[in-house]
Amino acid sequence: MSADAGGGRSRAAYPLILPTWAVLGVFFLLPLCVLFVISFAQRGTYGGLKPIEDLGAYVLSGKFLSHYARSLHPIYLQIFWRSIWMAVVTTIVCLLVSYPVAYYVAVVAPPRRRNLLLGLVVIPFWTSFLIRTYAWMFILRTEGLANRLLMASGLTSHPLELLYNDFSVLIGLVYGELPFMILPLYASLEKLDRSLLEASADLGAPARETFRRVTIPMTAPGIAAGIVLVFVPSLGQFIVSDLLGGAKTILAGNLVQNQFAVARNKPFGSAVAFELTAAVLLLLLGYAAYTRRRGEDVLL
Amino acid sequence: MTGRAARVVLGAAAALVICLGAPSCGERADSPPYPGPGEKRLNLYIWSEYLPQEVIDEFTRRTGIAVHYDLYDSNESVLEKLQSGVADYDLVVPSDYMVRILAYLKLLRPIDRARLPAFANLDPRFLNQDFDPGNRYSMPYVWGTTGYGYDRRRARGTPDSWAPLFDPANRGQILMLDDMRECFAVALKHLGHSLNSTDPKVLREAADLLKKQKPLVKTYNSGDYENILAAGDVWFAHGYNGQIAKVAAREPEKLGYVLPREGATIWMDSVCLPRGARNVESIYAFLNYVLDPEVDARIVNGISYASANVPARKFIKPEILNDPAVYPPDSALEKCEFIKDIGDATELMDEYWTEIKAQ
Amino acid sequence: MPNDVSVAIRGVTKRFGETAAVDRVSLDIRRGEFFSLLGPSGCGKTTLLRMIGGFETPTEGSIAIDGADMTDTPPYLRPVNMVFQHYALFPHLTVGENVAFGLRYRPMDGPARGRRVAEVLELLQLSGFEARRPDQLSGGQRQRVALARALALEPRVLLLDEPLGALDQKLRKEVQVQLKRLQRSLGITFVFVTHDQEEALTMSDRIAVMHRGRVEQAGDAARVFERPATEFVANFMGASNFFSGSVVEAPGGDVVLELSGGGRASVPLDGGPAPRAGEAVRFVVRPEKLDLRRRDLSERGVPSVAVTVEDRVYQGISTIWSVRDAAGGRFTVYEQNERPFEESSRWQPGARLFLCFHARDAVLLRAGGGGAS
Amino acid sequence: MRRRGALLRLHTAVVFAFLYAPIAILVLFSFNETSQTAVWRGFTFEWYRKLLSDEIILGTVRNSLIVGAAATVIATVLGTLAALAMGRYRFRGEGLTRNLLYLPIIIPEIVVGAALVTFFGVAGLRLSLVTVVIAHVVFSISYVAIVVRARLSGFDRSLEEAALDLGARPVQTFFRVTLPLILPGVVAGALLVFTISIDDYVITSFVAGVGATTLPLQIYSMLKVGVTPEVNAVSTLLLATTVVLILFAQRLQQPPPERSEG
Repeated sequence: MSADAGGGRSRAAYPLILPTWAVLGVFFLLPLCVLFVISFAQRGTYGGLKPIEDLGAYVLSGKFLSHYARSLHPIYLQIFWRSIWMAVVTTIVCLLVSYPVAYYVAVVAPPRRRNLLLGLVVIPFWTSFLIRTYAWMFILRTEGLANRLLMASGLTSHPLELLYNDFSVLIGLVYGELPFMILPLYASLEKLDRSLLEASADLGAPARETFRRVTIPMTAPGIAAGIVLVFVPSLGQFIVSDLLGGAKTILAGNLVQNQFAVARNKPFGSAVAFELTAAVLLLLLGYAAYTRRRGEDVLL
Repeated sequence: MTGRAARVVLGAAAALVICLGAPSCGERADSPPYPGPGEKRLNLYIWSEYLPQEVIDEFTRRTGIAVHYDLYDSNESVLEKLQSGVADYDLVVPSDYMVRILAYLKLLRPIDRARLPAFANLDPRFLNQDFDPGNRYSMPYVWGTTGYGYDRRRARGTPDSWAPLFDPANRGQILMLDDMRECFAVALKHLGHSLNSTDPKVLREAADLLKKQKPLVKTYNSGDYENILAAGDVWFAHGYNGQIAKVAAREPEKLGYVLPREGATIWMDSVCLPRGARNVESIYAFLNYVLDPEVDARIVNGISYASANVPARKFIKPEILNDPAVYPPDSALEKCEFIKDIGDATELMDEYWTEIKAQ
Repeated sequence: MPNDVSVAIRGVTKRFGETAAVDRVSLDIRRGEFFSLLGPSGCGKTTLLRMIGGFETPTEGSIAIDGADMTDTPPYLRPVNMVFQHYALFPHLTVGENVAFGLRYRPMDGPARGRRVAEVLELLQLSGFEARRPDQLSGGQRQRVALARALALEPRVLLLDEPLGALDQKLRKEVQVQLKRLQRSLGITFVFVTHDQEEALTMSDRIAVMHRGRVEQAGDAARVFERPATEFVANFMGASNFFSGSVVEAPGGDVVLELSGGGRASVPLDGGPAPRAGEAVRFVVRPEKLDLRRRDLSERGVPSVAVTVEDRVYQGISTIWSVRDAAGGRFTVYEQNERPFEESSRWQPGARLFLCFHARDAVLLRAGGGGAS
Repeated sequence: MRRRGALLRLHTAVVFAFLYAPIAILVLFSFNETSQTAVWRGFTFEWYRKLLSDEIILGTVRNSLIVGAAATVIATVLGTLAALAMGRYRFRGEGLTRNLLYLPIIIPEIVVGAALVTFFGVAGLRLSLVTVVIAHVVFSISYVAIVVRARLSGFDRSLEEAALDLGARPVQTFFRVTLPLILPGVVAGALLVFTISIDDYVITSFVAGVGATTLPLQIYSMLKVGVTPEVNAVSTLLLATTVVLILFAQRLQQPPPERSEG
């Protein structure tokens, strides 16, 4: 039993936590609050904000909610839907691709190789994200490497359109998020008690059954953590769809970015940003409920 | 981790921090970003590839003023930085419509013409524009047009209008600028309207045309489109004349630039002083320096964009001066318009643009 | 008295929120003795030990060590050291570094420190293990390193928090003997926390039995075993044969009782206040002090209770009998198997016998605790 | 069973090929003779030579390293303290703190960037390297706190009590026992922060002021105007440096050879 386990609150925690509270309070929460307030204001003609003369009348007119109302317009709902769909597909592809890799590294590969293999998963991410994305453009473009290889090998006679479509965006998203799926899966597969697998085989379950009824349920926390870690950033992405998608589609992230950087409509951008945040929070609440029930959290 | 190893890692981390920290301290000592009184320094915020390094070096050599510059790739970045009120730039180079916005938002400081004797070098045709009557806040730096570059081997004949960008035969071979106003300008001009129309009906019409065009477009790109064109990935690339002129100059038999006869955007990037500009002496020294015909010519030769500097023309390389893509004939400019801020219609246009993109 | 008191605990209470983990405990632990705090888990023994070590501050009361008040003194300023339950060896340090850890905070030069480490390692037969790391040691070795680390500082009092709990049975017996020998040779006061009564009896000079934060009984090990003062202590010490009866008279040092199971018994009073006639009391007799006879021995002055055999467990050295009296009271009898097996197996379940004991082996129980001697 | 193992291995190899294809291209073309990035024209060190004399890129690399180092140190210290508070004590606002630490990770970067630049404007804080460091610290503390907190969850408190018992004062205990034991977590957190900081584009683009252009901002503007292999060269160098650093750190963390398994 630890010294404080039974004890009440300890004052000793405050000197440790206060600096973090201060930094996050001043430079994170406060700015977010400012932005939140802005999401209820109106855009000035030249960007910036329109001054509000009569706050009471403004609130009563309901205009302060106009950006949230606007975001419910079918165009924007379509964008949100698309973003969610892309994030879902990215997450599923990442999961399907990562699970065998994590399984191989955690269970099949010789133990002394594991750290090396894990290192290899992470190393590509020590290069600039932008450069990596650009490298994909380089590979996928019409006269790029992939097409040259395909044509040289005689698989196709004319170049394929590999870039500037959903396929290339998906490649970019999956590429960027893959380690965030592999690592938590590895963490939970590595903890998996092999005797369970043997027990299942011993009880006569065929390998596929063992995998479905023992391995998957036992690694569910890792799967859940990976899903959260991949889904959340995919939802807010905008550079990938700009560069690899040829800016031909708009995802929620692009919408926010456009409002801030191009359309200069900070209030609308803020409103969409907070909606996006709310969606992510909802997902996390679900995740929190899941881990509470499961009593195991790979994330924290 | 072993105790010894732990100490070594800590030590290494500390050493790393010290090594990395040292230059920062060193830098602060000899070249602070915010100079004290008497220090000669100039902070520039300028488009990327807009000022050849040798021109900067020459300025520092002549005046002893250290130039520090950061680059941007959109007018909105300038607005964002100046609006924050906390960026320390002495000079920015926004485009026409942005000059008007910055001036309206009182983010600029008037130019003292008395300290700019060389202002007279500028072609009066480019002065006193709508976006800054009397050039109170801006001094023309370079100007150009937004047309399109094309692959001569792929185009039928010699194109002279916007039509190829809407021709289904060119499906998947068209690149458009990833810029709402420029794309609408193409559609509006092609439909015979002013590119500054605010009529919702006209805007709707243009939006529908752009929507119809979208399946033909391979990508929207405002960055390195000239390279994509040069690499043969597209046949037609909507873009600014200078950037296309640069690659066309390398392979003139392969690439060309079109300033469509329906008219197009003419734009001008001007030098402005942010309200908070502090190194006033340096600013005027620099402005007079770039107004020098020889210096101006070096800039034009370096970036392939036209300047408004008349006496500079005799120092400009003939192949640039005579390139209609860079210095178009006056007749071609007749139907060209500056982009103006369309005020509240921006929101409508933005909504249409989102609609096009989300399609 | 104060001169030979090593740890003086005065009215110490420790509350965590509403519950009192330690409740008004007063104890004197004598210099150089092996003192055990014995009790089931959650009885407060570890909390009391941690208060002596300085890891917890009493809510009320005071703790003095060698006459100096230490109630609010932090652990690093106390002349006591502790052997933790799971040893708490620093995994990132070698055995030598672990043992030298505390010496760094003593005014001592490097060579002297080295000598001291070597000396202590020698004492605990750990020479040659200096460069090993804790995870390269066996359980017994780790336990000795923990001991060496604490002893290196020559504490006035050594606190041991169930230090044998992680060892296997056989090793445990060995270490018990070694520990006791070590304590004797060093003459340091040992305060030992355990939930194992046998372990406590093997090693301790004196024992305090704790229950629900209170000391039920404290005294010489043998006395606590032989003459438990409360029902809880009796139970915990494995003496679960409770007899009840009503007082007939209390002449001199004895009490004459009418047993509820039938028969009379004269039970020693043990110096407590004499109960009044007619009062209901309980007493206990340890199982090995009970005897089963075919005949009623009351006439010879041996208390005898009529019982029926319920069960019998043959254990080799001994046989355990379960019997029941007329009132339904259950008793356990340990019988040494001195007689040939065939003979001892003559009683089958259902046999009607008499439960006999010597009056001097009966221990009168008092309500509540606090039987400090 | 054998065949399944081989299949898994093949799959893993394919995924690694996918992960390394862009990296290989990037490194390869940093040695390409032409700046027309599409074709291979021959081997050259030209771009490295050019890079080493390109003061702009080197300046942005230096900015990135300064920001990365400062943010790493500050965020690591604060995050570790926060993790200690959460792992050790119960205090008022504990649950809120946990949620607060999740927020910077889940809120889209662009929102954080926009909020910060708006706030700096309101507060009158001049944009500079300092504001970039502040922004990076804000989104990094959480990563450190989470990683260190995880490390602390398996931490045996009696080790600290043992140190106190042996005469070490609380501060000495922290440096001689607690810190060495949570160090792998702290180092992991610090590496994570450094990686994120040195690669951040979105937030940095909002809060960078005069002379505060970091490498990703520079790379982005270079990408916009067409890449020169110089960008590849600088990436290759950074990659090589970090790989060497990691291998070095790994070697330090290797257990002694005679250590038994388990």
